[in-house]
Amino acid sequence: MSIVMTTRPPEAPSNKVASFKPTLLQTEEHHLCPGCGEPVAIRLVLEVIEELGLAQKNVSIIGHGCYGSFIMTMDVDSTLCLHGRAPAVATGLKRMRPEVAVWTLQGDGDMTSEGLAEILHATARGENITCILLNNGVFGDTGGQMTASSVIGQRTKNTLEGRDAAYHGYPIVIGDMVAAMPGSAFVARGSVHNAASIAATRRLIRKGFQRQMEKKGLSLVEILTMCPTGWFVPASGGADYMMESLGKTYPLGEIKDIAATEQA
Amino acid sequence: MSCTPNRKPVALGPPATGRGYLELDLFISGIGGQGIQLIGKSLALAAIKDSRHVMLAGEYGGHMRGGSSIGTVVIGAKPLKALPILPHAGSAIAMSHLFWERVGSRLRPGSFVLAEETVAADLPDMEQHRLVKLPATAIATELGSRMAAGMVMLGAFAALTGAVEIDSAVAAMAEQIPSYRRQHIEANERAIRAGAASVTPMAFAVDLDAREVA
Amino acid sequence: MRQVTRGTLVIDADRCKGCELCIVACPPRVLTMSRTGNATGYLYPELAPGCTGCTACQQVCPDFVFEVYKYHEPIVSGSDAERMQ
Amino acid sequence: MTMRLMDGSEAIVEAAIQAGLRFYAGYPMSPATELLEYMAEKLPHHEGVCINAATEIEGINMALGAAAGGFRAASGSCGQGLALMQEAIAEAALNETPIVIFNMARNQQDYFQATRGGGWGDYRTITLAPKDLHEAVEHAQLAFHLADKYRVPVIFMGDNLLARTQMGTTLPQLDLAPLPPKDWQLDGTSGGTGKSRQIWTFGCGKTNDPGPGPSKHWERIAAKFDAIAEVEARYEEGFTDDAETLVVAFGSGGKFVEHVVREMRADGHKVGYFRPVTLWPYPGEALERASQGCKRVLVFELNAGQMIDDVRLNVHDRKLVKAIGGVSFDESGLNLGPLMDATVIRERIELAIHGASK
Repeated sequence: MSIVMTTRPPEAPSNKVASFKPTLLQTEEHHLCPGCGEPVAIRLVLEVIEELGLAQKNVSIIGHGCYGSFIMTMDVDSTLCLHGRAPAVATGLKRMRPEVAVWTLQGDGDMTSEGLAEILHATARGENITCILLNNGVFGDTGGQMTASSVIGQRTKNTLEGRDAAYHGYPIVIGDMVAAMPGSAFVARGSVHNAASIAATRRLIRKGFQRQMEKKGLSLVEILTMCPTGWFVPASGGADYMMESLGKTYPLGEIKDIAATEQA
Repeated sequence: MSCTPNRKPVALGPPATGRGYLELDLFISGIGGQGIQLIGKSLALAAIKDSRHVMLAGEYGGHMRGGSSIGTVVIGAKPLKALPILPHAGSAIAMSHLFWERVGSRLRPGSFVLAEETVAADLPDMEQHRLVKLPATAIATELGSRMAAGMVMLGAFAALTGAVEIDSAVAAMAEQIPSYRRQHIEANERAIRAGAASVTPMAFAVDLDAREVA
Repeated sequence: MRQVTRGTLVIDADRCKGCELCIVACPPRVLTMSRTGNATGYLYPELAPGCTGCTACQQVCPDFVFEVYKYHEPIVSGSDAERMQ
Repeated sequence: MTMRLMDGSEAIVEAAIQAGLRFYAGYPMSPATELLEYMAEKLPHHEGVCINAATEIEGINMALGAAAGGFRAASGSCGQGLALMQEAIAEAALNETPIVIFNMARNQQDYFQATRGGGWGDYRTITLAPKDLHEAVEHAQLAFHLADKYRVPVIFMGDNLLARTQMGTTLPQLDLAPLPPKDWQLDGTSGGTGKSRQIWTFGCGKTNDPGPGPSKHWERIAAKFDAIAEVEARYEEGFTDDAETLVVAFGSGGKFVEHVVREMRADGHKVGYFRPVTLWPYPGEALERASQGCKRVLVFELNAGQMIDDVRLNVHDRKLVKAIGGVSFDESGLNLGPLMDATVIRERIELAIHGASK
């Protein structure tokens, strides 16, 4: 089969329809593993921020996880806060700067293990912040240990035979918990395992930021992200593994949208 | 700080030494609750109105549960040197003889003690102090508000010592009464004025604005 | 065989980490993995004629190695000879 | 301003708001509760926010967020609550977020906590320990000034006596030098400019503008604390020129000791007092000088012996140092106990001078 030359732009008349990276990322380079879903999710958030005209009107509050290294490459005002505390830090900043889009970036270990109190209380207070949860059901940064969101049967470095409900407890389905609270405006779960899901997730993130700017309350956009390294599967198998494991416990779609409720 | 000196003499017991200027230091002793605290706070607020320097401290622990309640008030013309826990004082108001040990043991000899008449007999060692007895509860009862006995004592203390103006004491009391208890203001005012009217100012007045004699 | 190519890519192959997510994401199935490694030893995607410029590869790529172009006029068959290697 | 009668908690809150405090998040705990209540009451009248946090951990992290946004922010509690905040206090030191932490302590057992800290890393916390309400009013202003000046956390350490004793005050304002604008604050306006801002403990900066990285970043912060130690130590002393007995105490204890020493001086005793106003930086050189020629250095503190370590480190002869304080609570366990009493302190000083035989 013939191979097309792809080392430079085409000479025939054409439009560039997609760039390597979103403009709010300073570089394409990062050190995350092959097949990781997090860079894709971060790309979506940055693209949405730009689309909504929030590039010079946003602050990111970043938790602890592999995604944290993006504090060096995301060209937005940022702070990397203590593990689990992002919704609290975001609360303080948002209350003092209500005009700014304040968003948190946390993994499932950060949000549902260490920081469960912070996300739930931020929701209870109805803080106008947008919380992005990158859920891969594992502590990726430390090499693949169980989080509160690891699913039943999931093998991790400290659930070698798979997470056993009787021994390790049940996974925390944070989206449902947050959605059940009156302080949340928008709760949805997306995924980056294929192009269609990515496009859908972009719309969810967009709504998440819109509800914040409409001052409707807290929005939580959970994004299932592949972590083949932490799951001990080949990079190319991450997407399928994710939907067969996490995908069953964490179904995709909108869980709550206060705008829809208000129209009804 | 603007602090117009009030030249009015203030009567008190023997002054504490080492403070530079004279300070009126007072314990208010009784059984837990707001009566004692209200006397202390009214005195302190009134003194502020009279442009004095003031400290008001309580001894905490039992006062919310009906136990001992001791209030401390210090009034002076200059920034105060007194400690928030007074090792000793020169005057006292006694609403009860219960829990008196904490106060009595800390009175300097020759202190001025204003005591509710019915408890005065139960206060030990009064021969070394200047005791003034006042039937505050009887006066308050006659006015139709027995609970205002503390206010009678407040009025009497103010009049006896000249520590604060009577009008300042009334205003200070009124501003502390919560809105849902406005009806008590009038009764309290009558009690303060009745207390003031029931005594004659003491002869052994000391000028708070005078520098302490070494 | 007549082949319509509506778009094309620039692939920053040396930054590719070889995860292969783009291979399955590509609707016209015109991406295949290379046989030899890039600068860091990873296999990387190569493009065959028939790209539609849909951006699916670019969207799924965690390493931002794709840039996507759409031709003003589709290229038919092998007429894009100058871009062949 | 005319004189107003306030308890220490209210005076501190008023002074802090005057000093520009706009955000407070706390959790009730006696005797810091009133501070939270006054904050909740007063901050909304000054375009400020007070949040009843779910935990001390949440509260201090909220304050970190508000401070990162460029606002004067604080949290507070008493020692146990501050124990929960240690990670965030260290974080504030290492990522250079200026915040103030009010510790309305139950006693004086938080000295190590404040001066040594329980967080990780090479950091220090400037700790102000006012002796009474009037000094607390000054310290409430100074705390925010120092926090902003150096981009550090500052601990304001009072106690329940300070919190609850009411005094007349005009809330005098300190004349503090103006500070440069906060060009580091996260106001959200720098995205996409290539000059976006960052607050990060690891100090690595952005790709297009790399920072020094963790090792050099923390080295620089350690050097900053050394520089603070050089210039920000504060103390008060009296009668130290010819004192044979020097009594060292802090906070309310320092006020009591000063009172007792003045009394004893009036009675002819060669006694002096030394009060560190900043617990960190510890005014060690001043103490060394003040203790020259003394026959004994007595340390009065309401704990089992904490500041005494710093006294021993700094006096010219550590063998002269003797503790005369101790653990002292009332029966509720919440308040200063019987040792915080001028009569007791005098007895203990006299016992140390004359020996048990007297």
